[in-house]
Order: sequence, then C-alpha cells, then structure tokens
Amino acid sequence: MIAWWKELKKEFNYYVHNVKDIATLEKEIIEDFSLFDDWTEKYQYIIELGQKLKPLDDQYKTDDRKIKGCQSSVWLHAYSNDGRIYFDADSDSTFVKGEIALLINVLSGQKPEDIVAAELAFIDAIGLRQHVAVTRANGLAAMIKQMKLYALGLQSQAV
Amino acid sequence: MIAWWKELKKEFNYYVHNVKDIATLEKEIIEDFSLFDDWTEKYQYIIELGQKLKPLDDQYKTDDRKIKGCQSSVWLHAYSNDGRIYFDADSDSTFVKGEIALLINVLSGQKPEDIVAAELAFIDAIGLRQHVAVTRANGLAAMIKQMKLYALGLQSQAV
Amino acid sequence: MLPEMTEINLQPFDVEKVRSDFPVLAQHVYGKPLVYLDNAATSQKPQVVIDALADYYTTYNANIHRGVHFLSQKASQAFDDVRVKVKEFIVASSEREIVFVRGTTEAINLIASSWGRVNLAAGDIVLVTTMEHHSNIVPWQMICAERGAEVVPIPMDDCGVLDMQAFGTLLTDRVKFVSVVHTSNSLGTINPVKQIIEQAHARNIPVLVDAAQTVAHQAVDVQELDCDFLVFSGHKMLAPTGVGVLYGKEKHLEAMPPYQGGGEMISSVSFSGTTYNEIPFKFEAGTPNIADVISLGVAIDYLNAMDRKAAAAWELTLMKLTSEKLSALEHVRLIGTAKEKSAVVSFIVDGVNAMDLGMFLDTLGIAVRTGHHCTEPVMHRLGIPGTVRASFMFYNTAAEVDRLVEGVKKGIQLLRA
Amino acid sequence: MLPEMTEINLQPFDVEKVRSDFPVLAQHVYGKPLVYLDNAATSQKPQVVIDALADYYTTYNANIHRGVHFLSQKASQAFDDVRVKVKEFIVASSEREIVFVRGTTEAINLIASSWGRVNLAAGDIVLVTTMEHHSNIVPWQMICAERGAEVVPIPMDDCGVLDMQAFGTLLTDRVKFVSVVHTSNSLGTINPVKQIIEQAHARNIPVLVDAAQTVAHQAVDVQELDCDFLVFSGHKMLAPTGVGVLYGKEKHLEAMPPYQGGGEMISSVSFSGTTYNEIPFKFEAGTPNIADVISLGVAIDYLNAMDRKAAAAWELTLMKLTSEKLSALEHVRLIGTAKEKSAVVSFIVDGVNAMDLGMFLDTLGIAVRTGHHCTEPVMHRLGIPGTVRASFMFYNTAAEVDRLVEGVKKGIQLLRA
Ligand SMILES: Cc1ncc(COP(=O)(O)O)c(C=O)c1O
Ligand SMILES: Cc1ncc(COP(=O)(O)O)c(C=O)c1O
Repeated sequence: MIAWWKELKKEFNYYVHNVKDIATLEKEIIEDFSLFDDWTEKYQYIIELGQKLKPLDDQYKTDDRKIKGCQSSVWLHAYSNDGRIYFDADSDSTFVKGEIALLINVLSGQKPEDIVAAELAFIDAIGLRQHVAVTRANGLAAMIKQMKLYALGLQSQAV
Repeated sequence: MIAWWKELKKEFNYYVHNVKDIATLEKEIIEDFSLFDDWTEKYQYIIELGQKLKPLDDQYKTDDRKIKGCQSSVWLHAYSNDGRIYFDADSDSTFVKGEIALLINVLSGQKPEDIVAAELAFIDAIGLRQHVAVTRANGLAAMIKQMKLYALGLQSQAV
Repeated sequence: MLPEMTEINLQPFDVEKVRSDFPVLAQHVYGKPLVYLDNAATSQKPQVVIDALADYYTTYNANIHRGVHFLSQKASQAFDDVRVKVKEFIVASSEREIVFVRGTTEAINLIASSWGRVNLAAGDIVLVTTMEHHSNIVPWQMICAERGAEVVPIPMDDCGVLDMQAFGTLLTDRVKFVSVVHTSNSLGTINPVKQIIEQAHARNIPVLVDAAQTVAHQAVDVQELDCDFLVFSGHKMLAPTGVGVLYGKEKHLEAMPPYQGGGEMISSVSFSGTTYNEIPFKFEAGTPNIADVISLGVAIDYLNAMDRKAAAAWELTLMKLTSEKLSALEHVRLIGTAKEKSAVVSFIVDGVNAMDLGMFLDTLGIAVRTGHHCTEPVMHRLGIPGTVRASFMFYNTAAEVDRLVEGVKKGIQLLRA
Repeated sequence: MLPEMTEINLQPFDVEKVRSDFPVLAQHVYGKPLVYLDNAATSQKPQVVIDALADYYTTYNANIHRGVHFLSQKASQAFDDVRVKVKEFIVASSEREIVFVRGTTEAINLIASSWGRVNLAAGDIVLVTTMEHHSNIVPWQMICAERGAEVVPIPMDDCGVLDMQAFGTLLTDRVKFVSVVHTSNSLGTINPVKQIIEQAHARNIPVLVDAAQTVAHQAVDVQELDCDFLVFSGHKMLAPTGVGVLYGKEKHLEAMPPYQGGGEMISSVSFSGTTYNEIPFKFEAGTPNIADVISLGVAIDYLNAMDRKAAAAWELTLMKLTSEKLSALEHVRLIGTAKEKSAVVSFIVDGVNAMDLGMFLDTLGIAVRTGHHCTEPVMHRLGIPGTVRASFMFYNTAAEVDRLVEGVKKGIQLLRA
C-alpha cells in the first residue's frame, strides 16, 4: 500500500463513521502489523497511533466514563447516531491511546449488534495480547468490555 | 567381648544401679552398635532390648507419668535412692522400649547432676537420631527431656 | 484365591512405563529398592512437573500481574493459564471460581473464617463427619468457638461407612453448613457426597467437599456434584508442595469478605478507605506461589494425558490385592472396609504396635505411614490407637504389594516374639 | 562527574562471577540480552536453589514430621534444619521463634489477625508509615474495622523520609501496635526502625518490622533491633515463591491464639476439645511448603557464602550511578531521595507516562516496574500517579545501568515527541 494513501485512509477511518465492516478493518490492521519485524516496531507504531488520536473533550473526562482496572487513567465516551455507535477516548498513557485508536478504528461507527458480536481476533493476530492482555496493568480487556457494554446499552435503548 | 559376658553385663546394668559413669556406658553402646552393618540390624537389636525391658508396674502407668509428644504411649517412673536416680519405663511400642532401655542403661543409677549434664552423644554416634529424632512421631527427645526434668526436680528436692 | 488374583492382575495398565516418569521411585533406601506406599500423605512427582519448576526459574521467573516486562508477561500468562486448566479439571463454570491457596488446610480455614464469621451465629451447627481429617475439624472448631456455634460429627459404623440415616436426623434447622470429606485418608471410604449435597440443599445449607484424597484418583465434576465449595492440595496430585485449590460458587465468593489483605487482592488503597479486587483475586493476597501454581498446571496436563480410567482401575486392583493378601495373614485386621473405597489399606496387627511395624517396614525400604493419620476421632471411634496405612498411586506395582505383605509377615514374626 | 563515577566503579566485587550463578540472567528478550532491574518485585534464583528443588523432588520428596520412613525422615531433617538456618540468619534466640509462612503478606495477616483479635479494642490505634506496602496496611485495616480500632500513618516528607517528630507526637496512649516497613519498596528509604522500636518500647508498644526489602541487602539482627516481629518473603531473597518467614518473640507467639487450624498445628483433636501444639508448630497448619522451605535454606547458604559487605556496597554503587546518570537527563525527576537508601531508583519523566516508558524499556529487553508498586499512599502523598522503578541486586552490572539510561533517553525522545 502506498504510504500516503494508507495514512489518509486511517485518518479517514478514525474521524468519520466506518464504512467497512469489522472483519475487513481487522484484516487491514493485521496487514499493517505484518510489516513490522519485532515488538519494538509494533510498540512504536502503537505509540504513533496514540499520539495522533484526537483528544477527548475535557467535559467527557468524568468518573463514570473512567475505565476501572487499568494502571493508567482511561476515559471512554460513546454516542449513537443513525443506529451506529461512535467512540471517543483518552488516556494519560500514549500506548493505551494507541490501543484505543486500534479499537476505535475497528469498532467506532459500527452497528451495536456487530460490536457486541465482535471477537477482535486481530488483537491476537498482531501479537498484542501477549504483551498486554495478561497483565492487569494494561486495561485492554476492560476497554473492550466497556465498549461492548456501551453497545449493549445503546442497543437496548434504541429498541 | 564374649557374648555371655556382654549379656550379663547388660542385664546387670539394667537392674542394679550403674557403677560406671555415663561416658563409659555411652562408649560401650557405641561399641555394641559398631557390630551392626545396617539399620535393619540396629532396629532388630533395639527391638530385642525393648522386648527384654522390665515392664513397669501398672500402678505407675498414670497420666502424670505419661510423656507427651510421642506417637506411642510412654510412661516414665523415677525415684531416688542414695543420691542417685533410678528410672523405670514402659511403652506400647517395643521400639520405644528399646530406646528407653538404652537411656536407662546410661542414665539410671547416676547422680542427678550427671544426668542433667549428660549430652548423650551416643544417640548420634549409633545413628539413631537420623531415624527417630527428626520425626515428632518418636518421642526420644521428649523422653530425654523428661528424664532430665526428673533429675532436676529430685536434685533440688535433695538440696 | 489365585484365579481371582490372576484376573485382577490382567488390568491393561503399563505401570512400568508410568513409573519411569517418576524419578524418585528409582531410589534405593538402605540398599533396597524403595517401595513408596505413602501416597495419601503426598504423591511423588513426574519429571515434567519437576522440569517445569526448573524451567520457570531458569527462563522466566518474575512477579506477575503488574509487570509490563517480558518475563512478567510470560509468567503472568503461564499463571493465568493454570486457572483455566483447574477450572476445566474440576468442570467449574468459570475461572472466577478458582482460588489458589497453599493447600486443603488453608482452603478450609479461608472458608471457615470468611464464610463463617458472617454466617454463623450462637447456637448454629456445622456438620462434619467422624472421619474428617483434622484440617476439616479444627478450623470449624475455631470459628464456632468464636461465634458460639458447634461442630457436630455425623457418625460412622465399624466398617467406616457413614451413617446416612443419622445424617438425616442431624440435619436440623440449626445446621448452617455441612463440610465433608469425599475420600477418607485413613480408611479409604468414599462418601456419598452427592446425596449429602442434595439433602443439605433441600434445606438451603451449603456444602464443602474436602477432595484432598479424591482428585488424583477419580474424576470430579463440581457442577454435577453441585457442591458449594471443593478443596484440594496440589502435593497429593503430582504437583509440588505449597499449592492448593479452593473452588467456590461465584455467588458465595462474591458475598464473602476477604480473608487475607495485601498486594494483589485490592483494587485501591488509601488510609480513608480501601476497595477490594474482584474474585478470585480478592482472596489471593500477596505474591502467590507462582512457580508451584504453574507446575500444578503441568501435573493436571500429565493426569489428563493418561488413561485415567485404566489408572484408577489399576489402583483399585492393587488395593484389592493388598487387602486380600494382608487379611489372609494371622493377627492382621483391616481397618476401613467400606464397599466404596479408594486405594488405601489401613490395618492393625494384634499385639504389634503400629509404629514398630512401620519402622520395621522402613528397614526393608518400604514406606508406609503409621498412627492416627490426622484423624484422631476415627481412631477414637474404633477404639484403636492408630493403624499402619499403605496408600497407592497408579505407579505402584503388584510386586510392591508382595514386598509389603512379605515385610508385614516378617515384622509380625519379629515383633510378636 | 567522571572521577566520582570511576571511584564508585572500583568496588571490589566480581559481578560476572556471581552472574554466572543465575541462569535466568543469560536470557535474551526480543533478541536483546535481558537487563533485569525488577529485583524489588522478585529476585532471580541461583542455580543451587533451583537444583535444591529438583533434588528434593527427585530423591526424597515425602510428607514430614509424622512419617517413620526414610524419605520422610530425610525431608523432615532437611526442613527442620532450615528453621535453624533462618534463626541464625536473623540472629533470633530460638528456632521456636521462626514460623514458616507463604510470604510477607501472610505473615502480617497472621499477626494482625491473631495478635489483633485479642489485643485491639475500640478506639485503639495501629501506627504504620505512609510508605507501607499495601500488605502492611490492608491487614490492619481489616482487623481494625472488626475491632473498632484505627490505622494511622506516620507522615513522611517530600524526599520520602519519615517524620520522626510526628511519630513522637502520634505515639499516644491509644497506640497499641506499631508496624513499619524497614526498607521502602517504592522509594528505597531505609527507616530508623531501631529508634522507632526504642520509642515504642518505652511505652510498651510492640513493633513489627516489614523486612521484605531488607534481608537480601543488609544484615538483620532481631535481637539487636529488639523488634517484636519481623517478616520477609523468600522470593525476594533468592529463594522460591511461596515461602516466607515470620519471626516473633517467644512471649508473643506463646500468648497468641492460633491462626489457621488443621494438621500439624494440633497436639490432639476430638469433638469435645482440641489442644494445640507448641510454637512454632501452632502457627503452621497443614502440609507446609516443604520443597520451598528447603530451598530457602539453600538461598540462605548462598548469601552466607558470599562477601555480603562487598555485595551490598556494589548494589549501592549501582544505585548511586543510576541516580546520577538519570537525574542528569532532562525531564527526569528522582522520587525518593532519602540519605539512608537501598538500591532502588524510582523516577518519573515530565510529560511521559510511566507505563509507556516501562513498556518501551521492555522492547529493549530492560525489565523495570511501573505504577504505584502497591504503595498507593506514597503516590497520593507525592501527588503523582506512579513511578518507573529500577531495583538492583548484586548481580546487576554497570553496563546494565548504561543500557537503562540509554533506554530512558531514547524513550523520552520517542514519547515526548
Ligand atoms: C515492603 C514490602 N512489604 C511487603 C511485600 C509483600 O510481599 P509478598 O508479596 O511476598 O507477600 C512486599 C513485596 O512487594 C514489599 O516490598
Ligand atoms: C482428607 C484430607 N483432608 C485434608 C488434608 C490436609 O491437606 P494439606 O495438609 O495438604 O493441607 C489431607 C492431607 O493429609 C487429607 O488427606
């Protein structure tokens, strides 16, 4: 993939609703990560994503939006529009922001039922889980759980 | 040593007061045990000693003469005469009786102060400790302690 | 008797192959090949379990759960994997129901202390059996003394069989908890725990099952049993010393206050107030026994990989063989002759002290246990000071049974002289 | 700065020789040689300690104390020998004062629960410090909540030094117990425990010393300290996970009720009444962690055999080197700058999240810990969310310090971008 196009596509995906389905987006991430040789490169790429993540408006950094179980502070804000769910998030950890960027890329703008059903196999496929999932320091599992809970909540609200 | 003489000497030592000092008696036991090749032979010899030990009169098998900390029941009776202390003992375990026989051989008929001071190195020297001392099942340590307590008690009584 | 024995020996189990996995069994003791028949006290460990310890300390030892570095991630992953393995091993519904402890004793203390302190009141009764290990008596006596409650034993008959009629009668409104041993360590009796649980549940009484002597020898399914708690020690099931498992239904663990406080079991700490972590972590204070937990997982793998049915049949074969041969000896009396019985043979010899016989067997390289086996009430009930106990694991052989029987014969000759 | 560093580097300690005893240190992580600087979380183990485990399970694994057979005698002897070694290691007056536990956390829970339940009453105060590990806060909070008592922290200053004047003021008649950390795991501060003990004893208040971070790094003499209790974990002093030590003065241990009930800790059991064993066994319920206790003995032997003074000097050298080099970097701030300090360097970087930096260092094969290190009140007091912590053991090298400093430099570049 040509670099500038990849960039553009990513920015595009982050800030407007997703037009691709979850599976496709996961596949793209896996493709992106296949370029990296080792954990240092992956880490640096996730940091880059984190540095680029749109910051969350301070009004949303409330305690009820804070995710428990992370070593860092993580806030997740969700809203729905047109039957789709959008996420914004922030953290004091750039790495966590990078992880969130990956999750937002895949899940934001999707339909609630798809979010709830998503298995997010890409996390394993890109080798992220082995570095973060087993430690309670990193709240990746907690973030995913919270996103799904929002989707569940907004789904039932919509009904 | 000629066998019958050894036998006689042993019987003699068990039933009348000791005329030899503790060190000498310990040395003799160590000599006796040096004849045995392995633990089976030592075990059998101790069992023999146990089987030969003069049983304790039932009137002395009282709770206050019972030694705590043994897997088997052990009663120890002590009395003094002529400034020397004599022990009689019994157990439902023949092996324990054998151990007691060894202790009585060395300590019975001795002066209280010698009993209190006795280090009883023979127990290590004949390899008994490695088989019995570390397990709380066998109350060898408790028996020695009780003999010394009697000696202490009778010593202070005598004063 | 011979035809029956021959039949028994035909169980299709390759014991020599299995034995070679257990390095300790190749030991010589006093120049004689070791015959290890003290498996109810602790089992030996297969080489893979021993290797797992060395592997852990040689390649990825690290403290877990809060570390972001590679070794910590690897150790955390290995540790967490075992919780899943244990969950599957006892067919729990969630790994949240699996708490790692030091052993059976600590597990029972945890439940008695945590569950008991909030649920027991003056006049209440905790039912146990007469054949409990001390570890399932004393923790209840301690909390009952504190709460003004009482520990009451379900009686057993002379064969070591629980009196289920008496159980029915004892199950009054005062009973708040039932804590029973699944497999008796001194008698071998396998108790009808499913039936006990059903009857107790009919009155809404929770039941703890002490499976210390069970998990290495038969399949356990906590959902099928429907027990509220189940506890066991790793060291009796091929795993290292220092690790055990407490299974508890989620609803109980959620409701129970924490037992020990400290690192790992908290969510946040301040002097104005501390909040606890979720289950199972709420009950795991401090650095856990990481290496031994990981090795417990390897022990479970080992058990899962073998033909457990054949292994269990082999153990029962050895038990029957031993029972037959020993009871054929003059002066010998078997203690514990329940029909439902595990591979434990307890016996006494008229006129021979149990410890004396045990020590004699030791001189022949045969390891048995003697005494009350931490079940004094059993001995008291049967009017005996203790027994000699041979307890089997699938790696024992028929030749070892013969050496035991020969040893007992010789011992009787010597000791009854 | 260079001359001073050169001087520092001249400590006569053959670190390469020592390193070769620790197989894990030869690891490569992500293709890079491992730099293990997470020693305050857990230490690595010398080969002799790992071998002791394998040796135990391969040649004499058996349950202890009640067995009359050879393996049990051998295991019992080895186990009991360690109690004597521990006694000598901390210069206790009797091995009756040495109780084996799972670790520091369990030791403190035992004391809080057993001592606290009979000695704490409504309105009483337990003094701790602001820099306690959660394991020395939460157990006291739990027992105090039960007894209506209160946990009060002795404050510290911005450098992480205890406010001894405040301590004097806080030491009122309401104080019934003082429980203090000897060496802070997050700051490295070494507290004046001897002085604390003297002042508390002047008012007849017993003192517990949490020596988890001390015993591997400096000599401890409980008689000289005159502490009432001292606790530590094996896994932080070259021994396996799952074993720790509780030292208590005989008079306290004698007076305290048992903590857990079960096998080993009883003298006799019946349903009409149970009598407890003598100390220390009264506090050791159930099958102990035999193998790990035996390996703890080997770890003590290893420490005793080395030139501990040189090792300690080397650790402090590394600490000073790291402190100097890190504090020379822009944006870096050291956290914990007490004069009396152990080989722990905690720091934060302005504008860089601690976990991000820790993870970056991990990508370079450097293992540090990040976060609050189970001392949340410290972070709260200093107004920071957490730190990056490099903690040293004598087997670390000056080259590793350089790799850490280089890593931090690069990390700052990347993460402050
Ligand atoms: C000062 C201090 N106290 C207590 C503990 C708890 O030790 P453990 O987790 O081994 O029980 C630690 C370990 O992190 C510590 O550093
Ligand atoms: C039936 C039963 N319960 C409890 C225990 C105590 O187990 P542990 O000593 O491993 O805590 C044992 C072990 O002897 C046992 O056999």
